[in-house]
Amino acid sequence: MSDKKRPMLDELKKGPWPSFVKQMEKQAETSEMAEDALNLLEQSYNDKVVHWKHGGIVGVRGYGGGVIGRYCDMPEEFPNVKEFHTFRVNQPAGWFYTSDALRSLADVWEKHGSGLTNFHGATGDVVLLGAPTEHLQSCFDDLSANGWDLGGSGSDLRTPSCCVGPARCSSACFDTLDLCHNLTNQFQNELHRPMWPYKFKIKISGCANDCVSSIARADMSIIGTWRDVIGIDQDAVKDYAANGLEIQELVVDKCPTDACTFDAEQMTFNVDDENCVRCMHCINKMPKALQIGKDRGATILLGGKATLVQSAFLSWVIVPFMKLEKEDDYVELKDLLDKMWEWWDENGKVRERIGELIYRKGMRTFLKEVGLKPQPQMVKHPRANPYFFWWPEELAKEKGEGDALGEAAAGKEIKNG
Amino acid sequence: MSDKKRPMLDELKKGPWPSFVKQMEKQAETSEMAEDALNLLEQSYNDKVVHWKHGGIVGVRGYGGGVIGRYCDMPEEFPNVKEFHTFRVNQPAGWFYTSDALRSLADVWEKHGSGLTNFHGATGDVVLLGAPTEHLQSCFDDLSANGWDLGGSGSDLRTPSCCVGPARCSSACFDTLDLCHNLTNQFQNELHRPMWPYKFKIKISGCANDCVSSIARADMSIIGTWRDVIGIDQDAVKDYAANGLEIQELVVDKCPTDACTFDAEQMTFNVDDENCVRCMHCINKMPKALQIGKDRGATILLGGKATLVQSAFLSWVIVPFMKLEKEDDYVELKDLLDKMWEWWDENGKVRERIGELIYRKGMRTFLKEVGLKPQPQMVKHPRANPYFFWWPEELAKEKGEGDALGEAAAGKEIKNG
Amino acid sequence: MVKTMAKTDIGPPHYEQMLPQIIKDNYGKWKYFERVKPGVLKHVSETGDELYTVRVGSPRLIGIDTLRKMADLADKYCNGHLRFTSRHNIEFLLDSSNEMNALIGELEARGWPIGGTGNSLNNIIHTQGWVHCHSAATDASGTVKAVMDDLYDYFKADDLPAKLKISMACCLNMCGAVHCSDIAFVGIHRTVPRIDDEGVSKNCEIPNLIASCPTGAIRPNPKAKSVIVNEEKCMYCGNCYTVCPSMKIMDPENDGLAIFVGGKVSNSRSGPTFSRLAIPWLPNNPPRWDELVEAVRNLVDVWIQNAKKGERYGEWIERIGWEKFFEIAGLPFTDKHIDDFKFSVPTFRSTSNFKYTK
Amino acid sequence: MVKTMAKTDIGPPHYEQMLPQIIKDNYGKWKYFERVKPGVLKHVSETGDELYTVRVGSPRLIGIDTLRKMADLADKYCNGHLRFTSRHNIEFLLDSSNEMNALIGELEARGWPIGGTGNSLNNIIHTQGWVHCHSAATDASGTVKAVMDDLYDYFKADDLPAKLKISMACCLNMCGAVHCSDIAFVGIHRTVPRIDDEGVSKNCEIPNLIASCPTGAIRPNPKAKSVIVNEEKCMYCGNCYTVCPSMKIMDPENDGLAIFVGGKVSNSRSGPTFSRLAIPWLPNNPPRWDELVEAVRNLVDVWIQNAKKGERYGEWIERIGWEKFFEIAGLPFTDKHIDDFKFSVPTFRSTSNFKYTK
Ligand code: SRM
Ligand code: SRM
Ligand code: SRM
Ligand code: SRM
Ligand code: SF4
Ligand code: SF4
Ligand code: SF4
Ligand code: SF4
Ligand code: SF4
Ligand code: SF4
Ligand code: SF4
Ligand code: SF4
Repeated sequence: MSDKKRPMLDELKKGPWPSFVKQMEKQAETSEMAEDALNLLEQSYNDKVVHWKHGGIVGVRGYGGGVIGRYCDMPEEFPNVKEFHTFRVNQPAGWFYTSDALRSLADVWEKHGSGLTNFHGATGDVVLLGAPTEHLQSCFDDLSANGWDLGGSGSDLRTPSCCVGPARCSSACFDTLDLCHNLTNQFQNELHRPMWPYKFKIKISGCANDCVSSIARADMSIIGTWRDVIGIDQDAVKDYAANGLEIQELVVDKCPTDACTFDAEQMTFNVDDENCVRCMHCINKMPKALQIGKDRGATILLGGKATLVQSAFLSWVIVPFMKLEKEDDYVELKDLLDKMWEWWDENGKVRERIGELIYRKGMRTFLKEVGLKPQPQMVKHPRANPYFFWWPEELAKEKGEGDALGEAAAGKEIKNG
Repeated sequence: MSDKKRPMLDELKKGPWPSFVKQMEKQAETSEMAEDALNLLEQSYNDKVVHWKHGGIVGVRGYGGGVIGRYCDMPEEFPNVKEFHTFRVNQPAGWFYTSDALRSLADVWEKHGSGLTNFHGATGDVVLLGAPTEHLQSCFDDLSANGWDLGGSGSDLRTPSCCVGPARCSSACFDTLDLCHNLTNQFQNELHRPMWPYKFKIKISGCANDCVSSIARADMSIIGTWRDVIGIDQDAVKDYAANGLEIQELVVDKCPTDACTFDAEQMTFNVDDENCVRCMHCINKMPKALQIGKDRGATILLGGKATLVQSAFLSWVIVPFMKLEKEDDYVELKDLLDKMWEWWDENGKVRERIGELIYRKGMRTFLKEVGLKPQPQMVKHPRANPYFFWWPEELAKEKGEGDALGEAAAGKEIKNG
Repeated sequence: MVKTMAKTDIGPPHYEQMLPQIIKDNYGKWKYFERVKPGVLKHVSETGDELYTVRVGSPRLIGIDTLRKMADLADKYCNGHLRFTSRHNIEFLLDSSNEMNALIGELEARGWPIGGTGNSLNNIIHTQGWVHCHSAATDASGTVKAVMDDLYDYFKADDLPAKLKISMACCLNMCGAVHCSDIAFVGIHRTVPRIDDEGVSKNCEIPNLIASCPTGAIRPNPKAKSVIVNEEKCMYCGNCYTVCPSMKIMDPENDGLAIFVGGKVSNSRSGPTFSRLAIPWLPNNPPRWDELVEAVRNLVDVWIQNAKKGERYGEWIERIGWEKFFEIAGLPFTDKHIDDFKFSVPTFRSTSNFKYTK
Repeated sequence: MVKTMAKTDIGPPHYEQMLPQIIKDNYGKWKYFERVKPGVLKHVSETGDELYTVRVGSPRLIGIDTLRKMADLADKYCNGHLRFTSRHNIEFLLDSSNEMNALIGELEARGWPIGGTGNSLNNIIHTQGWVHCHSAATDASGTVKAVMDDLYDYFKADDLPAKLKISMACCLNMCGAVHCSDIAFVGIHRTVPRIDDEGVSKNCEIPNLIASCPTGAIRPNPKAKSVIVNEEKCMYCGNCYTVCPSMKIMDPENDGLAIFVGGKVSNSRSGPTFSRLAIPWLPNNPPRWDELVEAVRNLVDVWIQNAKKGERYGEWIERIGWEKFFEIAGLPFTDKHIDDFKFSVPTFRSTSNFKYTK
């Protein structure tokens, strides 16, 4: 181990919050990579600039993604992080682990990498931070031998993730873990071999609380909901009231559609289910008294992504309600995914997310291509401008020029006619 | 008079609402132009298509606008409306008339035109519908001799208009009629000689009720408001309550910022003026009890326009509060108009409204050019994207390349550097 | 023979010359107003003066004969003064209520309706249509007359949930404040312009023509010194036709009307909002446009039946949600309703909060 | 020597293997939960079983040594199971409360904070920063550590007005859910990329490079087989650098951090909303980013002092209005705050309804 001084990083060992510097130093006791990672970071702290270069293409046999290449721009000074690639290891659905599973990862990573990790990456993977090129294949081999596989990177399906759902939550409207696992396995090829215009993310939340931020962070957001009524245990309501919960102020007054009421005299709570939008708020506030409905499924939303290029998009509703039963193997959802991907793959430009493609091409084109019916739930409100299109079959043909008009509306370019 | 049958239009003589067909027929008794206008309209009703052509450039000496050229596409069949141009005559502010003023217009129009009019056009002018080319100059001469002048058309300032304001309304926060008249006279040249990229409209409302739809229909919307407090006559409040006005439900609950309260016991009404946004709602509902503040002026908004091309825009706040006193001759406002027009004139493309130019160039550029300070009142909320620009003087210069960077930020194109 | 040059730039007559004495006396001194009955307002001044306004519905397209008759009535009842409103109604201004009913009697006898104040149907703002504009996809005066005949009673009474502002425009230039109305009907095209190459090359400025297209559907056709329209991108706005007459867009069978709802202009309570597409197309069916009349009537009725007191059209819809509006109004929701222009994305529903509909 | 090919596409381990027995027994049967104290949740099943969760704050960047220690604790207290949350905390799952305090004691003794549940400051979501990403305009772990040290008490208590979700991203790619957080800080550039023509011509696909620019600032420079940047249009997003390493955008003196506020993700009450610009720039000031820490602290404090119970950051601002927020938070409002990108127009205030500020 080198004895370089790191006065900057030393400052970050202070303070009550667990220190990543201490984590790195601990690994640096046994790993020269970790040591140089620290030294390089100190260099960045001094220079106020990053010292990593664009990663070249690195990887393991049979995979187009799952490893992020990373090279240091001062390889002479920091030879042990000259190559410092990361693995994205597909987490188990819901981020549950046995202690042995964790140890198996630790052992592989001790052998091949820096010993540094992220539990987890923002997409959901286990991120193993920093291995040299020559270790990539052997590291993967050991991971695989221990039952681990890689997650996504590049222009592919990214590792799906899901909330804790039925494993620990009374609000789960379907089995988020099972769906996540099922989709991940169904689409191994899409996950491992980049071939699309850009990345595609799926995130799965069991209810409208959206504990995996799917609407903001996934191209497809799957959000649990129900079609019938909220269950009410009036005795439990009374308990909440008796225990001082301000039901009128903190629950009823905050209902987005004035769909619930509290009778302060009778101490009863009621929901006008037809006007309830299942936002979860009242249930959140009185989990003992209120239960999600029994006719359960999910709302499917599409198009979410971060800022670049067109602006951040929040996924929008494309299927208001879909049943998601384990027994059906989620065929309806998978069919939809296949159709969407096909359309996007054919029409998308390089680095164009599916939401951006829909923005460019128009929702009507998308809906038609994937066979979805337009529904008012898809919009906050209808268009304000009068710039809408007609399909050829919707128009009356003019005498004579009927066919030309038809062709025209079908999308051909005509000159004068 | 011809004896053409008009079975279609006859149908529109039926029914309780005053019939424009009857109006036209009345004029047709004495005007062949009106008669042919009817016949041509019947033709359109049969063909379901308009029979007017694009107007060529017609006009009167010394003016670039004010007359809209119009030619019929079936001149042989309808010779009397072969040429059917309209005059836009500048209305008196607030649309008040003496009976003699009306008669003078009627007389001129009897002499030179079809006898058909619109009181008024959507911009606010008196519209005199249909005169042949050879009458244009003489008609104008007679109008002028009677004290009338033309309104705007083409790429010029359009006829400003204003609400009835202090002439009949207790909500007027400044003298809308005086301002309208003053601006119209100040900018006669801008009104009559098109020379801008496109049209520019000014509409003036005495309060937030916006009875001339200025925010939707004018490039510059001037809306009266105040800076102090709403006046309250508690006795009158009690009267309203006693007369059955549901103050809590219909007034208080609809206040957009929860700024007013009603004490049902004491029957008193109170306003938290700091949080009142002067939306007028409570005053509208209880005009006898509530009065607009005393420190009055206007909010200036910019950019409103109809749908084409970029979408309809609603004017947005550019000056939260401006005093508008007759005594000052509105210099601040006029200065602002001059600066804006200059910037728009220099930078706007053909047929680009000022709002569209601001959209294209960015508000920051506009504000800087016209010397307005950015204020939070200008936005509903700040930007969500991180795509903001810096001015050269806001940046630290890098050693060595400082000047290049400075130049760069100043808007020059640099190649590699 | 050259006449002496008429004076230019004299500007409009000064409004003060036009004001009745009672208004001059009380200018800026009005204290409050009351709605006496539908069509009649009473304004009370600090001075104690009372002004009575009688509002008369007008088709806006009026002849000078009517103008003179109104002038006569103004002389008879109002010391020779009257005004027009921003929605093209006529207002008679009386300095006492004495002769008010006589005036109203004369007006009604001649078929002029009194109303349009308070929570009534206001006069329909509209445009030129086939009467005068070259650009019109439908007629303005005719459609408005047909609709006003049908909704006449709502102009005469003032017990609607709130004000009802209907507007009409005959093409996408939208010369009325159509884009922010409770209900708006608009003439639209549905087929692409037919290009007359010769006309384009002779009479039109091609760069302006290309720039006029909101969707970038027009590109040069250098061979023909004309342009080409990409049919897939054209949504028939007709702006190219405004710029260049050789881009004919009229199509009798396919032109028609679209209806938008839920906009407003005033800042009262909430700020101005756009009207939004309710019905993408109804046929042009002169002379009385039955489909249009029925559709508007239905839209008015569902609002009256469902809105709470004080709720403008759009406020009602915002409360119940657009999805419920489509259900209650019995309107099909189509791909046309989903925005696909410049600012589309923020109109999409980015939340799982919505109501189910049948 | 070629080893036998490792198995590919085996997918992740099945989650069922990872679940503790109590969760297997009660899977899908949870009835309700209670917040026992900050950092401790109790979930009760229909079967009567009770599950105790202890949530532990994590810096996310952890070494395998820590991983093994946590595994040991899981063995000792939780039958060999634990989980991580979507915000990168560690959760120990106990099937009774008996040994809960012992576990908590051990954790705290080793410096691991318990908290982050209910109305607390949740763990800060963050990204790689200078630790691993080539694109970072600032460090992630360091800035987060500095801020979390300062706000530590809010992680350990749960009496904030509502949940407080802070996120961090080190460049505009925004790999955290930064764009919808109560408070977000983001590494930004402020100067234009410096073009290495040779590198561009050798290593970059020029059409992709051009397409990468959100504002269309890049155009070809055919002579140099490279590109030119229109400085007036470039807003330093760095997307060109992502696509092409020869467009260096780093600038130590001018890079820094911007702060956005008021976003949320859940659909609870209202749907997800974007965070919006509060502070356009703070300097990169390692190692402890004092300006950033102070600014975040101030933003948190004004919310705590002014929000009503139950109001998320953005809900508070929506109630008082953004103009008041700037006043109360003492933040200057600049031209940077006014949107000028694609969807700008709908963010402008198109109403005269606003509050005055000093
Ligand atoms: C590791 C991770 C951040 C972390 O510290 O957790 C990450 C790291 C990178 N992201 Fe990311 N992204 C990570 C989650 C995200 C997320 C959040 C999410 O998935 O929930 C987003 C926002 C959501 C989204 O997808 O829009 C995200 C949006 C981006 C973008 C912008 C994409 C866009 O369309 O706007 C880029 C740029 C790109 O793809 O070229 C990007 C690119 C990158 C690259 C590959 C840098 C690049 O320019 O090539 C980073 C590699 C860093 C490194 O050296 O390790 N990363 N990236 C996350 C993946 C770990 C994992 O697999 O679990
Ligand atoms: C007469 C009038 C309609 C009416 O029946 O009242 C009218 C009639 C025409 N308007 Fe208009 N506009 C009239 C008020 C409006 C308004 C409303 C307003 O001013 O409050 C608007 C919407 C507000 C706005 O300006 O955005 C309006 C938006 C347009 C537009 C679209 C402009 C845009 O930027 O979107 C055009 C197209 C153009 O300018 O080429 C247009 C163009 C036209 C033309 C000149 C047709 C054309 O394409 O060249 C029409 C001439 C009709 C004729 O033959 O008489 N007219 N026009 C109104 C003027 C009368 C007056 O002076 O009082
Ligand atoms: C005469 C006129 C102004 C003028 O200069 O011509 C006028 C006059 C009055 N308006 Fe208005 N408004 C007039 C057009 C408008 C418009 C513009 C329009 O309709 O195109 C608006 C905005 C329309 C919109 O919001 O879509 C308008 C929004 C209001 C409002 C706010 C309504 C609301 O949304 O709550 C009020 C307040 C009220 O009525 O409570 C108001 C109130 C009034 C009062 C009560 C003001 C007063 O104290 O005198 C006047 C009598 C109202 C009535 O009809 O009962 N006036 N008013 C206009 C009559 C038009 C007509 O013939 O029907
Ligand atoms: C463990 C976790 C899910 C997981 O699979 O990992 C989770 C678990 C729970 N969430 Fe969550 N949420 C988790 C991330 C989220 C996220 C995503 C995020 O933070 O990035 C959100 C959306 C964030 C947002 O809105 O910006 C989220 C929004 C909610 C809400 C709605 C909050 C609101 O705006 O009103 C609730 C309801 C509540 O707390 O009343 C909720 C409620 C819950 C409950 C009470 C559900 C239950 O019945 O068990 C769980 C305990 C909450 C607590 O911490 O007090 N959970 N929850 C995540 C813990 C993250 C952490 O370590 O802090
Ligand atoms: S999203 Fe809903 S189901 Fe999933 S953990 Fe959160 S509250 Fe539970
Ligand atoms: S779930 Fe939401 S919308 Fe439904 S009643 Fe409860 S608070 Fe209201
Ligand atoms: S805008 Fe205000 S001041 Fe003008 S007429 Fe309407 S209510 Fe009166
Ligand atoms: S004017 Fe509007 S904002 Fe002000 S108190 Fe009255 S209702 Fe509220
Ligand atoms: S809306 Fe169109 S057709 Fe009607 S008057 Fe205006 S420009 Fe002419
Ligand atoms: S009608 Fe409109 S969309 Fe179609 S080509 Fe002409 S300008 Fe473009
Ligand atoms: S936010 Fe930017 S710098 Fe940070 S990890 Fe993501 S791509 Fe890299
Ligand atoms: S930094 Fe962003 S805005 Fe500037 S040239 Fe590169 S891609 Fe375009």
